[in-house]
Amino acid sequence: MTQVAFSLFLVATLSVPVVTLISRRWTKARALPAVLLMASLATGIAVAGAGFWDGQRFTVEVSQVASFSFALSVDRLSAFFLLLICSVSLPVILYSSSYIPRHYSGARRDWLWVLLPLFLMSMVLVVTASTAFAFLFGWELMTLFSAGLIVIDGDSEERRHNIFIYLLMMHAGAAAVIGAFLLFLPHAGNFAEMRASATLMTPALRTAVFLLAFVGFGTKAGIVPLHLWLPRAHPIAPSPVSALMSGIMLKTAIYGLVRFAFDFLGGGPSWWGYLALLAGGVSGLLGVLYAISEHDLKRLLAYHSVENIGIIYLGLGAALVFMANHAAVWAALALTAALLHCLNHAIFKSLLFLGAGAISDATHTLDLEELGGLQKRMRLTGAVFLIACCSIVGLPLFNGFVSEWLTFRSFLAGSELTDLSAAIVLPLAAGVLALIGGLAAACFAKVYGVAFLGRPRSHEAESANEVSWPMQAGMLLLAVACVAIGIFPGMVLGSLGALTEELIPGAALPQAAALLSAVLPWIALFVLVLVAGMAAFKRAKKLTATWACGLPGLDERMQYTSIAFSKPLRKVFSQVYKADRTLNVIPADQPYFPASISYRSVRTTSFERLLYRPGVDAIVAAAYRLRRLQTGNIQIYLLYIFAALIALLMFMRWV
Amino acid sequence: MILLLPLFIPLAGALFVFLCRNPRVVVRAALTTGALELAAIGVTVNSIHSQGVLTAGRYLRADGLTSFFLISLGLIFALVLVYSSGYLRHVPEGRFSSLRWFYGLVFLFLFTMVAVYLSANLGMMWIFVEATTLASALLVGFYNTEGAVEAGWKYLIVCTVGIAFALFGTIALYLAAVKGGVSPESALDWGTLMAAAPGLVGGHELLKLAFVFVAVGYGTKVGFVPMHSWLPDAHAEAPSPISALLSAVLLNCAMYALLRFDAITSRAIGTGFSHTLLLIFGGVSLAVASLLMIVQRDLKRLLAYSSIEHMGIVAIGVGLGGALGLYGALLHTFNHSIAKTFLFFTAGNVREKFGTLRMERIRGMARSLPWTGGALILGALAITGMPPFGLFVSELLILTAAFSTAHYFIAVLMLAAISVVFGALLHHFQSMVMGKPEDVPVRPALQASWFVVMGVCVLCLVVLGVHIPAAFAAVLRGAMAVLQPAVLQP
Amino acid sequence: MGLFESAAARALASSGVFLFMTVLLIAAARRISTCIGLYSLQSLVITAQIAAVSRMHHSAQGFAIAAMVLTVKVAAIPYALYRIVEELKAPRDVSSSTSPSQSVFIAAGLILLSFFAVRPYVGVLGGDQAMLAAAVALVLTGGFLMVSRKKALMQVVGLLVLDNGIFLAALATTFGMPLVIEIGIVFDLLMGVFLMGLFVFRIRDTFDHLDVSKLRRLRG
Amino acid sequence: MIWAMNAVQVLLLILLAPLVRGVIARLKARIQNRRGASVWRPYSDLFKLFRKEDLVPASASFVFRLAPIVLFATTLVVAAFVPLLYGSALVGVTGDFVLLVYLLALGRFFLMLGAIDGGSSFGGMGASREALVSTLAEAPFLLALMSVAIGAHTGTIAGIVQWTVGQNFFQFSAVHALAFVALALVAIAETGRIPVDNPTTHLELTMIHEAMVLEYSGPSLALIEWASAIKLTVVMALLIALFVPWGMATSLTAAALAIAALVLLLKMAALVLVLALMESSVAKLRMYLVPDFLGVASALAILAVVFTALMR
Repeated sequence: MTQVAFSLFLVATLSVPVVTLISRRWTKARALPAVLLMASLATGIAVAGAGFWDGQRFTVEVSQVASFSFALSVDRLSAFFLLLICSVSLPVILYSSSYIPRHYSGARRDWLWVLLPLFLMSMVLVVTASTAFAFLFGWELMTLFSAGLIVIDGDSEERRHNIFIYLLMMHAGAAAVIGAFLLFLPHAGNFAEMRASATLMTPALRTAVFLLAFVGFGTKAGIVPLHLWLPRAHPIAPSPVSALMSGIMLKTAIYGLVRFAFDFLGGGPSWWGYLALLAGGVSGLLGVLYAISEHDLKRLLAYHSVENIGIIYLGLGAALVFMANHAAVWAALALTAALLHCLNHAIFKSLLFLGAGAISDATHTLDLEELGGLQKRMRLTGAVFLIACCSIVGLPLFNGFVSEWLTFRSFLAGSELTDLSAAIVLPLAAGVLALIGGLAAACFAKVYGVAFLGRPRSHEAESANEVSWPMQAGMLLLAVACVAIGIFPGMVLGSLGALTEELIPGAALPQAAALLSAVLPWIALFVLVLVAGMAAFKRAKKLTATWACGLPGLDERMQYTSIAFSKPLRKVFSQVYKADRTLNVIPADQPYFPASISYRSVRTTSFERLLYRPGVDAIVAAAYRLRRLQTGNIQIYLLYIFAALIALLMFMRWV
Repeated sequence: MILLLPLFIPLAGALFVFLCRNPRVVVRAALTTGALELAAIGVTVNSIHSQGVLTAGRYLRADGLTSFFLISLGLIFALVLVYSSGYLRHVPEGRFSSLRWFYGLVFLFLFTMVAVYLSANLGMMWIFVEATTLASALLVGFYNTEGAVEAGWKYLIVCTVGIAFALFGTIALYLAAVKGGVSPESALDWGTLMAAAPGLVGGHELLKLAFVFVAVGYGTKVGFVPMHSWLPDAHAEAPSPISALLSAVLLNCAMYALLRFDAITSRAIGTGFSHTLLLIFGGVSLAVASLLMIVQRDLKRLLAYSSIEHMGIVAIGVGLGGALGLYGALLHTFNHSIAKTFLFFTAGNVREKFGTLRMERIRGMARSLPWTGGALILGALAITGMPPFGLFVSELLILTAAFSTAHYFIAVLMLAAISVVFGALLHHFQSMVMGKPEDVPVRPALQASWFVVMGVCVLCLVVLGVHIPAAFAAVLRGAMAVLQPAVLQP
Repeated sequence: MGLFESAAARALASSGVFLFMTVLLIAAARRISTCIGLYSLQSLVITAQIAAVSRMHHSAQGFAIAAMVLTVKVAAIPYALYRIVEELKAPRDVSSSTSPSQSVFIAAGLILLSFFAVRPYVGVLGGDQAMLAAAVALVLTGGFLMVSRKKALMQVVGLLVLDNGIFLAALATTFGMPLVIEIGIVFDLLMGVFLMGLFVFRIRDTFDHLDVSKLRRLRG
Repeated sequence: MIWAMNAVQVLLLILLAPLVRGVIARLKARIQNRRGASVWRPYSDLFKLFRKEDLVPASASFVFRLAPIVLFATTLVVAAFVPLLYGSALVGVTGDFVLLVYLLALGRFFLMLGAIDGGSSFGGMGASREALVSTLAEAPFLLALMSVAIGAHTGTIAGIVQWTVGQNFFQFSAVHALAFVALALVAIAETGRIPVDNPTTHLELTMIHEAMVLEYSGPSLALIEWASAIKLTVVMALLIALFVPWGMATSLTAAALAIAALVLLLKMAALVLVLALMESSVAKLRMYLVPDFLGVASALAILAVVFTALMR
């Protein structure tokens, strides 16, 4: 039954591009692709739900290619990520159904509707594949389609460079993933075989597999220093696509890592965990610190994806450490935290990107310095954006907090371990997470405050209007999800527990997880009552002008800008930014009364310069050196042949 | 006697084309001959699969391997004929460069290649491989420009020298066979040699010597680094259909000869020596070609180097051996042929529209020539082994072989090289397709024939990428059974 | 063993010397036509050897091959090359990158090298060491000519010498291969020379010179 | 019964908070040789403010008026975490220290937003500075609490308190010493007292908290003031409960509770005195010295955590 539904879902999704191309000329059917896609996604949600909550599992054999079989199967883990994909993309598609026609016309609109379903499809392939071949198939396609979606949005030297970096890094990462899969040979047929054979592998081989998977999936997930592509590729995509990429695509990498590290290899030595913790901590801190210094909204959000991936890795790392120390229960807690944070981040990050899309839709800019006062002009967008901000900051009553809290609890539990290093490292990691949380709070106070509160800083912001209803509806759905999970985490925690028990033998979600579900609703109720009460007893309210020390002429330029807001933090963490500043005053001889004054500050710590440049330069240099061997002189060519012959004859004597 | 048909038809076609003067008639005659030849090949392949090994006289022989290569030859050749019918509208009239010369030489070329596939005798095979060089040299120099003449000369000389060594290798093998007790009359007969191979262990040194010379000789024709020097020039300067033929058929033809020798050698003295040699050649070609692709400026030279790279991959597949390696290698020759044909045809369009192949002068095809630009991107994705195209499968097969035989160095080299190639192609093609078109080029409407050809290519590639038809799989297995009687098939 | 046989055997044994001589002379030659003549002479020696060998083995095939080689390599090809040189009306020196004396020394060195090269194989390959050495020497000098002589025609000559070497090797080791094959090989050679001649003319027409080392438009 | 007891504790905290403030102010005045206002002054302030009307900037949105309520609400919830007289609290079993920290963060987050919503430069300035301080304070705050929690093998405040009560005063470990100092430093930053922030200044160069609330008036301001008072008291109570809980009632008898109340009063008095003395003897730090101040706290907190592992 579910199997049939699943096949139906696949077919329906694949049919959308065809429908789009057929109904291209037929103006009445503009909404058709969106509707069809949403319907199939709803089916997908049903299937995934059955798999995730009821634990149904099934397999679909697609085809046999040479010695590879192309098969999809859904177990709880797959079902969870399938649920994540479908349930997050449904609102996004609803949003797009109005966003895309508003911003794209003709061929570009059609291409979007062709590529979007294919992109979703490829991600579904990745999380449901049950053979290496199917997985890699989807994995490569995912990159290609996302790149295609980015390309649609326009063309410039810089964009091209960004897409180039994106594709190249993805390809290299994919190479590592292929390696990770093929190291299982000769048992790399399907996942079951790999799982079985993993126990027979030598430790060295297991480590090799883990490292390859770590690098390969880390590239996709965008952990520092493999994150180079992320802040380049995500911001330049159309907002709904950014939402899908940042919200969902990154999670497929987490899925891959969980598959390998937990499902196949079943954990390993504790340094695996420490590696993940290190990657997580560094990614989290640098991600959020870079985000604070941004004032282009979408770049800022992209860096926050790096940060949240870091938080997820903290959870995964803790889980690995616990497994290495045979603390299955706590491992389950940590893994649950990580997985839940995947879901949460998917929800609020896509909501944030959709919000960014709404802002650019209303004001045609994403530069925070141009915004302000949007809350009064776009009430619902502002409200849901606020919810998303609270969620990503990890404030109680919003979903982000639940997963971070679980992570904290698992860190606390780390102190129970007998292994000294673990007992020191894990609790300290809590400090890192706390710092990340604090920085995120500062960053989003800035984002929401500067963009939505205060007075408008530009005419566009002044004259902004609320966006169309499908866009609002899409965002609203996601916001509701944020609050729902934030207040009633029990909804997902139970089944996630069951999932982790499948992955980690002898695990059971500890009682600690239940505490939150017990207290959060009451706190929520209390706050709600209080707010309602305050609103109820009508306080006399009088509108006045903002106080300007009694002087006239306070204008919006006097407000704190985003740059000004983040200045103290940037000053404290200046080591991270190494900003190089250029201040030019014209005329130079009048520093205090300049005709014009311009100031520019650029962050110079770039991993490109530190890590990637040398390698790339070396390769290109080698290429040019080789090029010189191809002197157009035929006599040299003949010499090469004779030389090759002689060399081989010697080789032959020597063999 | 069926075997005479595919040999006779091209000869007749060539003769007829040479005789008749009217260009329109020439094209029709060419297409007809092509259709006939296709039918003949079909019949041959079919009867091979009904009767196993076909022989005609002492010098003609066809088995599973032959049929596999004949299929790819037939397919590519048909595509090339259809494409050129639309492509060659303006031919520089001159000595040896007119429409009839073109088709006449093409059919001679076809004849020699079919002969290579059908010859039972290694000496005869050598004769026809040499003949392919002679037949195609004039085609390479077809445009009679400075570049064309230079390329033609280099092609002729370098390949002839190389092939001469192959002859020496053949002689050495013959000697070994004779010393091994095979009657001098049939000592170059592949079937006999294959049967007698296990008994040739005595001539161990000699067989090694033979294979070294053959590897260098036919390797020159396959385009192994460092004997590849002729290849970029020839591919870049020849008319696009001919480039396609060279890259997609001729290289396979030489590879086929190498496969035959490799089979005998490995059967006689074990796979150790010959496969190591192939791995070395393959690895070097792969590495060097992939690096050189970064710094190319001419589109067709770029494609030529990619051919070298893919021949390297094929060599690696063969060198890894085993069921997976060989299967992957054979499949890869087929996939590569189609994808490369596709790309060379696209390049032909680019040249026609922009009047140049210098990549830095080509910009903004997405706007000015959407179809060609799209084809370029598709081709790039296919040739870099992206799903859902066939090369993804074959490359993954070869990688699988590498990993399962614990040739980790080769595997890493391959993964790295493929990434470099991906980067290079992406870098070049992106700048050609994207960006602002500098001067909007003249856009004669694309021929219907072009769409047909391209459609067929994409279809084949995608089909092979998602599901290999049973019939084709059977052909592949037949081919492998010929080369590795022992190994069980995947 | 009759008188003829012994004569043939002695001829064979000593013929190597003739070949080495031709090699050295070709290396020393300044004019293309001289080289062609020497090549013709060289082929003649080889023909003699074939005749001798086939006399020793009483094989009719051998004589057929000898006749063919005589017509093609001794007569036809050199004549064709002469014609081309005449037709080209271009400077006729070989324009070598090494001086004649250097060339001779190099050629001598190659001959010695070839002796060392074949020593380990004499056992395996069988056949007369001198002849084998001569064969290898021809191959090496052929290559040397192609690498060092800049004139297009000289590359053809070098190729022909190289081909002679391989042919000789075949003769020295296996007393000739099946007739059909030999015929095919020689036919290929003929066609090859024809085509190369064609290209030589084209080069002259397009570049107004015959210096292949200057054909360097295509590189990288 | 216990439930009622817990409710009483919370009420005490909430209602006595302004008094604590008043006392501190009075003490400081005395130390500085001023007469100072009555200790009941904060109550009358709140009363007055509640009756006034709310002045809202024309440009402000609903966030401006929501912020004080959320701040107040979260502070109340936090108040329900801390045992005062008896070793349990209203949200005892589930009153988790992470939740406590993040509830405070929630309130602060909204206060920052409200400040920015005012649309003046002061609000942004205050919010930005508050962001700096709170960001750097969060990690040591959490780590300090965690080190104690590790010792007590439980995450809930009440649980920790019960455990500590059970301990002997004299095996008071280095961990506690470190954690206490760290938490005390953090508390100063959290509640915005000298030397991190000066609750009495209105000089734009130095003010943080005051700059944020500059735009508020009437009931909103009342809520904010009350909330900050509660926060101060709660943090003090927290310090007492976590580190010197001895004297808390172990049984719910009137006598025990009376003693507990008395002891608590003494402890509070002591703490208040220390605070007053310090505030009138130490000068406020330059803002860019605050990170160093909190850096010390962080270092101590980290040491505390490490010691928990080392001293098992």
